[in-house]
Amino acid sequence: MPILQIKGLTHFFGGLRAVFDFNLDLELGELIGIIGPNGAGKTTIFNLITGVYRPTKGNIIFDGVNLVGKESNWIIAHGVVRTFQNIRLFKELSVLDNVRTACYSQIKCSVVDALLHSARFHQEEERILNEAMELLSLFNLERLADEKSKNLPYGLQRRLEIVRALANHPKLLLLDEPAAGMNPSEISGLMELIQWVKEKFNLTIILIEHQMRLVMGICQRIKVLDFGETIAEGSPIEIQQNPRVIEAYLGEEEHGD
Amino acid sequence: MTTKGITQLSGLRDKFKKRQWALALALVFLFALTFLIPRYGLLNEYVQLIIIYIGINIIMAVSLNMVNGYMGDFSLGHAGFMLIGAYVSSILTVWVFPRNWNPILTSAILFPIAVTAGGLAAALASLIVAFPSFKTRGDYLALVTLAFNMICVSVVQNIEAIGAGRGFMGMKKLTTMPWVFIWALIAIWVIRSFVYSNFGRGTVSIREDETAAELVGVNTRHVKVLTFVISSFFAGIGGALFAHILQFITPNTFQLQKNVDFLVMVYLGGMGSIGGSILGAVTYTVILELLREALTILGTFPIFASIPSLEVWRWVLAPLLLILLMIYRNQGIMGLREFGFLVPFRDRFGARFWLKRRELTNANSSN
Amino acid sequence: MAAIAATPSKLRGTMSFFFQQLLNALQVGSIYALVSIGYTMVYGVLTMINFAHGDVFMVSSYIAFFFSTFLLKIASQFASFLAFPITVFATIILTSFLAIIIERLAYKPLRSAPRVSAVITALSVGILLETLTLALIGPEPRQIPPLILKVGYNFQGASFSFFQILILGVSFLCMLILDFIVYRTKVGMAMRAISFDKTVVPLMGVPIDRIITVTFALGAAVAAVGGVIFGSVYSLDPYMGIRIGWWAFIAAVLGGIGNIRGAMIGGLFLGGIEVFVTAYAASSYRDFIAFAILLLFLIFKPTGILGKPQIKKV
Amino acid sequence: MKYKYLLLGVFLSACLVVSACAAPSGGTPTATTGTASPTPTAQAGVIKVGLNAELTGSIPKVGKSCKQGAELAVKEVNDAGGLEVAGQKYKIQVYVEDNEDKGDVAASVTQKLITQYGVVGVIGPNASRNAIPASEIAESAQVPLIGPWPSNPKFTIDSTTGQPKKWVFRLFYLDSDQGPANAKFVKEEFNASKVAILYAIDSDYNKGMAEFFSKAFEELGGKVVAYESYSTADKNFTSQLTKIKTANPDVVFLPNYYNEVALQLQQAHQLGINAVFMTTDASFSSELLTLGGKDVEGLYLYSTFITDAASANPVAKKFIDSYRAAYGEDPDDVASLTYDSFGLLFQAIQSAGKIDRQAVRDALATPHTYSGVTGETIFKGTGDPIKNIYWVQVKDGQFRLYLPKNYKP
Repeated sequence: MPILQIKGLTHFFGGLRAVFDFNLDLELGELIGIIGPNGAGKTTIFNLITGVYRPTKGNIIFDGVNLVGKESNWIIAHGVVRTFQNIRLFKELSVLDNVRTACYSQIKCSVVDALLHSARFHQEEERILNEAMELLSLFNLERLADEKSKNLPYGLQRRLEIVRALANHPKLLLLDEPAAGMNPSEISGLMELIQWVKEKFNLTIILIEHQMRLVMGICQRIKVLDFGETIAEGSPIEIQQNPRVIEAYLGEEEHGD
Repeated sequence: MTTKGITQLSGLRDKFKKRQWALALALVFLFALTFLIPRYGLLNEYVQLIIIYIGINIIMAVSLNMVNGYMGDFSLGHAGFMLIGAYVSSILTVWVFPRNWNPILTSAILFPIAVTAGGLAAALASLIVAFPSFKTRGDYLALVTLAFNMICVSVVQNIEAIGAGRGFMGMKKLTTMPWVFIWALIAIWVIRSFVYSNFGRGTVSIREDETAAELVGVNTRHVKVLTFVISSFFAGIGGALFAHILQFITPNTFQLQKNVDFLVMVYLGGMGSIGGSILGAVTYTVILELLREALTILGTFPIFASIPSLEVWRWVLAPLLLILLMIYRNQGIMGLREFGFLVPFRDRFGARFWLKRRELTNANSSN
Repeated sequence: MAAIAATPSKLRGTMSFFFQQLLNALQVGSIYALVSIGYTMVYGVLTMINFAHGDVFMVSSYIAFFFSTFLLKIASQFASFLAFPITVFATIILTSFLAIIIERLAYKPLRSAPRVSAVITALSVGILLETLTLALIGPEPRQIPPLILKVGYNFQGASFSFFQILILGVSFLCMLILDFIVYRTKVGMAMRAISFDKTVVPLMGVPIDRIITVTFALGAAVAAVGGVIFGSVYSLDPYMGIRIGWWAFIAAVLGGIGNIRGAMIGGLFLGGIEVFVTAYAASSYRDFIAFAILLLFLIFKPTGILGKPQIKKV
Repeated sequence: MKYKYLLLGVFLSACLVVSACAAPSGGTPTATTGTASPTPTAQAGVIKVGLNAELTGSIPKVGKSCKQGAELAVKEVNDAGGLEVAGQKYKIQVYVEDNEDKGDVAASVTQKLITQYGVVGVIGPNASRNAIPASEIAESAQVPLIGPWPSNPKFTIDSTTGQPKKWVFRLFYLDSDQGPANAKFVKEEFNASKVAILYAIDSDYNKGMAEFFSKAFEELGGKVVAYESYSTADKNFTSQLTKIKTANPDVVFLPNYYNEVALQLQQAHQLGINAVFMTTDASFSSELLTLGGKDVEGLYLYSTFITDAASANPVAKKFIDSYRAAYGEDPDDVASLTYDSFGLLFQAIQSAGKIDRQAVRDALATPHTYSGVTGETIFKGTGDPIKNIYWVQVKDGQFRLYLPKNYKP
């Protein structure tokens, strides 16, 4: 049984059609890519899955639960996490606090505990601290723990965003153009990183990307969107040969990149 | 290497412990002062009054900072919560509680109850502002809070039973220096504990990027409600203390002007910094009082004596200060920094500590 | 309560009573409308609440006061019927200058700063104007000397003066002119364009700084007209700007902040509330009702009567 | 984390200690004031007196007159070499504080005068809304406070016990006395049967006057046909006045301060209300004439002091002349009442024979009569004196003494 099932997902902004009849069956441990020209509705799909928008029509079944109408934080806490197209770290917070903040749902202690500094509070905080530090050290960020995240170099910020996402013990990871603004060498690094993360935390990943090299390199399956509609689906090779895709997308991509 | 590490580790802890003890002692000493001063009249009553005002202002500024500084919302309704606290507590002490108890019991038992009740009432009222804050942010929320403030004022103005616009009185002078000290301490302690908990981190993440906060699993609604409730609880406390030092309150006392005073304190001290708010409250109150003195002295000189309302120039300062602050240093005195002694050990040295410990364990395993 | 009981309801039911109150409402409402336009325009262009606007209005009233008293001193040199137009004109010019200066000194440095700073600054500028007026001119209430003799008329038991009619005429004329500027001229286009999209329009070669200056100037000018009217019908004091300012602001929000026609409607609407709440209930409920309406609008329809909704971007 | 529990311990112990120290500093403030505040010693032969006036705020003219009256009173004494108490001459030093016409400021300013400067007595505030909170402070600090102008009964009544305050005195008649007198005047002079009242609901004075007047008037068989209210700092009364117009009264009673009364009359005439307009001594101020212009013509009011009546009295004559000389305007009732308040205080100090708050208070509390520029003021042992009242009408831009038909001196 698939971990994520999206049926007939449709969303309108007023009159504008952002996503139309989007379907997806995602098996556990899959890594699938969604590509398509700007404004094709890729990010909108992520926003619909994570509850930022309420879809006009359709269902999103994750682990047997329908996510439609759920609060974003509930969805995140239940294992669907995402990164952002344009980095959205908490700039003024330290690297460590960025991760600890993401542990919000992990901490099992009430306000009263917090205000009275009960034993429970201390043990929870201690736990979260260690967890966060371990996570950071997996990504070699532990020595920067006390740095303000805005002072990190771009590549590390991207990495930190992934760490922050992982803090919620996710099952499904949504990566929104992780390679945006990276140079070729960084991209190859990223490819390895994604693969490694996938294995390490046995994740299922949906990847939105413009960088054909990345998508073709690591995705097992690719869906192509254009004006909110799915125009093609299949393995990287199939996609590369699909005439509609070439005309709708790859054509521009050649001089685009 | 290992031993070195251990000593370093324990050194870190001990240094911190020592600091905390010093702080505790300082507080005890200060507290002793707060009732030696009135007892033996070490300072004249007016100065005592100012000190009490400072204490109340600290409570107000620190609590306002929770919303305006840490959560990054813009509340213009703090005086409204103050009003609620003031009236509720006053009504209790004047009408509900026995008036001819012996003063010791009144001050030790009834007064704290009344003050707490005032705080709770304000906290309850804060929900009116908290729920809209789910949807609206920025300027619009500022307006919601402002409208709330104005409504509080005009509601009181329409309740004949409590003197309407003419004010309410009959409170005994129950606010004493020790009480203000204690309440200020509680306020600082509680707010600090909140800010350095996961809820506090949630609050700050809302300031930094609300959508992102929601999308890394922070229950922003929960956090917002908590922040507003706690913040306005202490605003209510401040109001209650205020009412029982002045022994007379009118709704007009809690108009926008009062909010602006608190805003100056918060932004002067620096947003998102408890230490800053304390600093701001003290500085601002003292400056205004010194100015009062200065102008009275100036007034004695013939040149200035001719000026009709020299006193008024005092009120020119507050807004001017704010404008200059906003233009030249909108971070305030402290910026987002914090006094070390206000930051819990874990949040201050946690990472370093963890690294050291790992170093040690590695070292151990290696030999 | 006594207030309601005292006047027999049958009297308050009569036509003339209602008509008179309507006249009062129009008079107050037009002033609110004139002031609220300033709020709404600035918000439209800068998405900033210019809290100081109410006090700019106050200052304009003082300008009118000093100017008109001066004119009447030298009235012999010219036909006195010119006094009113001249005063209005001069007040408009000077007030616009004031607004521009404020914008340059206090707001412009904060264009890029966080929104909160701008709001606080605006608040402070307002209070600064009040306290300065208080310190320099003093708190005694003043009144603009009658520039036009107040001929009284009587219509169905409702009495009104030529001056009142003039007031209504002038204020509606202002609104029409402004409406024309904003919806028909190049500058107006630019304004609405900016308020529609802050990021693209400047790139399209629209001189944003000049547009902002014009916006402040226009807003102040209209408020100045309100100032003259208010100062000659009622009286001026350093704090008069606060209440008028708030009510005008509520008007702006009701009309959908950023929307000029909305502001006008909102203004008249609030004038109605002020007068009729007092007429059929008690004056002390006025503020409560006004702010309750504001709160409800902010919570349930923050875009106001004529506003348009926006989409949240991630 | 031990320090935390220590802090908590501090709180708990704190609460206990507080209850211990609360008794002196909280329960009965007197103990501390006794010790803390500098008891008024006459060092360097100086007597310190505090003046608490509405220098800024909504009735600045009152504050101005008050200050001028005070200056004059003190100047005269000091020019005469000072006040002679028990055979020794003392210079008078006044500390003027602005209460911004705000109740809470009035209170804290009183506190300041008492404890910062250690004055022997406080004069003012004038408006009841400020005087009442100030009086609470004076009462609990046990310092004599004389209000020149406040007329609200609450001023001299202890709000907690309902008993007369021990340390608070006024130089003015009570609203509760003014009301009936005024109602009687209206009834008999204009044989009015229908009156309309418009008053500021959020000011003790205005509301008190409105209530006392309407009560008295209805007892006299009259009818209150409109009872309208507004809030201080309102400028537009057309809506209320329209209601009054439809009620068509014989007399419109406006128990408000001068700055509002001027506007109310303008707008009333604007609406074509033709009735007798009556106000109180709260508008007895030259500002009323300048602000109101033609519209206040014919307005009736009353006062405890009016120059052309007082001129008969030599003391007042001298005062009026020197006041005119000093400030180039006629003294209004606030000025003259403040002047008398100082006189009253000086007399009390002299009869006390020493600069001591208690003694001065006792001197004030012993039944006596003080005759100053506002005529005779008879104290019956409480803070509320008996005073004479003059009717006044505005005639060609001047306040003129008005003699009622059945006038008996």
